Amino acid sequence: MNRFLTLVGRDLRLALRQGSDATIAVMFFVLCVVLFPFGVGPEPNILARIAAGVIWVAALLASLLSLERLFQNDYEDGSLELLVLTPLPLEAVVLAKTLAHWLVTGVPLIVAAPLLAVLLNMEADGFGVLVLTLAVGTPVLSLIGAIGAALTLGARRGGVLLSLLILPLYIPVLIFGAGAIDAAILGLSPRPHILLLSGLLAGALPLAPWAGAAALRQAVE
Amino acid sequence: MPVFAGTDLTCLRGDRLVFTGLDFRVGSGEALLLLGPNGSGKSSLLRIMAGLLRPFRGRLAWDDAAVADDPDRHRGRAHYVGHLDAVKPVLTATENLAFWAALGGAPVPEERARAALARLGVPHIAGVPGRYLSAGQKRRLNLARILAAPAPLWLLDEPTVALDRAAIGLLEAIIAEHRAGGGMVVVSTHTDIALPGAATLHLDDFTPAGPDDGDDPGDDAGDDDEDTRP
Amino acid sequence: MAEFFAMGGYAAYIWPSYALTALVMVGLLVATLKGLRSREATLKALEGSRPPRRRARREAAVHETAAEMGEG
Amino acid sequence: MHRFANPARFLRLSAVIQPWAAGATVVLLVVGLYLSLFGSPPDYQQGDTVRIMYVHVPAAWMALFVYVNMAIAAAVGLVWKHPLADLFSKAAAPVGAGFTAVCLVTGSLWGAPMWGTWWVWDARLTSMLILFFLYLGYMALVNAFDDPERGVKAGNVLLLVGVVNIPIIKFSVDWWNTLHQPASVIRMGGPTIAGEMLVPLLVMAFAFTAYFVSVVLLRLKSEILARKIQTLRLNDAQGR
Repeated sequence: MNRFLTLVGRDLRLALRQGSDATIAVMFFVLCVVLFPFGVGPEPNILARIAAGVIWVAALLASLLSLERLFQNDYEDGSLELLVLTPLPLEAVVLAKTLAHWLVTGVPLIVAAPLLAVLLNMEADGFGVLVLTLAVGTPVLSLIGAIGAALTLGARRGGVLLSLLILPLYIPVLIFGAGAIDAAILGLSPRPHILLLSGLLAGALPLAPWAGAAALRQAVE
Repeated sequence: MPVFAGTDLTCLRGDRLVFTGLDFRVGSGEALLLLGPNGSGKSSLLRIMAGLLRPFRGRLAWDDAAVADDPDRHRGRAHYVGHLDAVKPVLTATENLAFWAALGGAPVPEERARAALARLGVPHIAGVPGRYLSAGQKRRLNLARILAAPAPLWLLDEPTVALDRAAIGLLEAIIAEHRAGGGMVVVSTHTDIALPGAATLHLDDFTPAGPDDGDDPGDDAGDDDEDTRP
Repeated sequence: MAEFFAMGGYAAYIWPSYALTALVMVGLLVATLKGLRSREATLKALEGSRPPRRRARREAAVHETAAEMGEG
Repeated sequence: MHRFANPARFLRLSAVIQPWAAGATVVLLVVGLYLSLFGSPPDYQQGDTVRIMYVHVPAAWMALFVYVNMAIAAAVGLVWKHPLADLFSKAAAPVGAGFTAVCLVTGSLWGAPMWGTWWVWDARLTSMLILFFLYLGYMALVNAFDDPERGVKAGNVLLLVGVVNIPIIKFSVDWWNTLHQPASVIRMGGPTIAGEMLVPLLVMAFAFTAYFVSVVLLRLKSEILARKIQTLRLNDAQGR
């Protein structure tokens, strides 16, 4: 556990020192959402209708943005080999790095989301559910993304490839995330959606470290 | 008295047979020097020893217990130094080192890190971020890593690259000290490094087309789809 | 006959369906065969350019392990 | 199964199967085409458009069948390090993607006259589209590495992750559809299959399967040759 936290701490420190990652993700998120009124027009009713979906799609893309580099730096400078060789199981390494990534890029999205909901005239009923679904859903995005980042390590044009691999797998998160908010706005219970989203998280928690570790072992071989 | 040994190791990269039928044995306090031209599999052998690469065939054993049965334990007792220095540009030398020391299980990582840097003759870089270090300093930092957390087995892949003569002397002394304390060392190198009493292993002896490897094509030769030529 | 090709007025949908299916299947087959032929030619050229004795020996070593890979 | 791991042995076995598979493909296709275009009656509701079904439905089956086979091969490749299993998925993927594309486009061509629209966000269509993307992603990943072996291994992990995800995607899309789309607009009002329609359907399905077997055997052979070429080139580069 200590080793796990050491690794999380080191990744957080790295992210904070080289800056940009967190701010870029959240800026991209905001910009992406702001583009929609320009595209579909400023009609408040239309914006309110699409707000949940737009915010979720933007969150999806924003979390994808920095994923490419999740293992890339460690892979290039040789740290990854050494991480594979530490007594900490590789699955725990994947989990620790994913956790650090989520803390740096996922949490700012959750904070920024209500602000964007205001910009899009989302009904107030949806705000709490929006934050809740993002809190449960963005870790799933980071976990699934970690698999993709490990798989594309050392690939040509890894970033584009990563989106191609990962976006189809993100669809269930998008459906249940946006579905919960829509349900809340329509006065229905968002509970089933949120439970399913939690189910995805429960499934991704063991799957992603396993698959990520398998992919990383091949990457350093 | 631990013994680290490999028997009948075969390394296959893609379809290419790098080496086959390789045996080695390193006892407590002993050193093994890997020699051979580029591509003869020195790095591959070290990576197999470290557990980064799986041998296609053969067995690695620590005191007669197969390494494959408990890979986590093996990783705890080996230090591997590869071609890349794994220095993070935004972390200071001490932070870089303390991180690896902590992962290796050192009780007071910061202190160990500073002591290791001093031992390698670069105490003055302790507070310097990695991006300002020269190639030689980065290499020393990487080598300091093996001192920061104790482990009985050192696997050093061309450790002398980028080091000056004085630093190589320091490394020789450190290795001698490690062996005196019962540690084992496996080193691959192109340059001269003084390892008194070290066994040597010439990897080109084990490549399939090597001069000593004239054994029969084997019973499966008849399965060869391209017929043998006159 | 014309009636058959008219497909009860749905010719514009039915024939393209079959044409596309045929196109994909034939296309894949042709691409596969082309790749196979070109690789066969490359392999032949590579093998022709090397001294036979050494090659046979090395191949034997590789095949030996390949066989073990199968039986092991 | 491991007996066939030796490429030479596999190639001999494949040389035996190949002509039979190719022959079966031709015969079954001829019979299947005759039955689906002449030998079966138009549907009482859908008229002659029902003939699209005879390529559309077998293609859909193949799309799933090929993916399942690839995933099984991926598991075998990862667990037993079986070299042919590794190559199988790589060889099969383009064929699977081809069938998925056929399924999507013929479905669209069928939908246009029947539903009056080329595409609807129906659960079935959507999950097929996602399957198509998974195929494309797998193929892109496998070909993205300079070392083909690494690509194939990464692809194996992706295939297994995809297997876990396909039911989740399918299920989530089903659910999403029922929430957003009133079920009255789009119904796959499929005809209760009569024997005279089932026979051509099955014949076509077998024809596609035979086609898949013949093409995959050829592609596997091609992959084995590619590996051999790579080995020879590497040896040349090593000067041995």
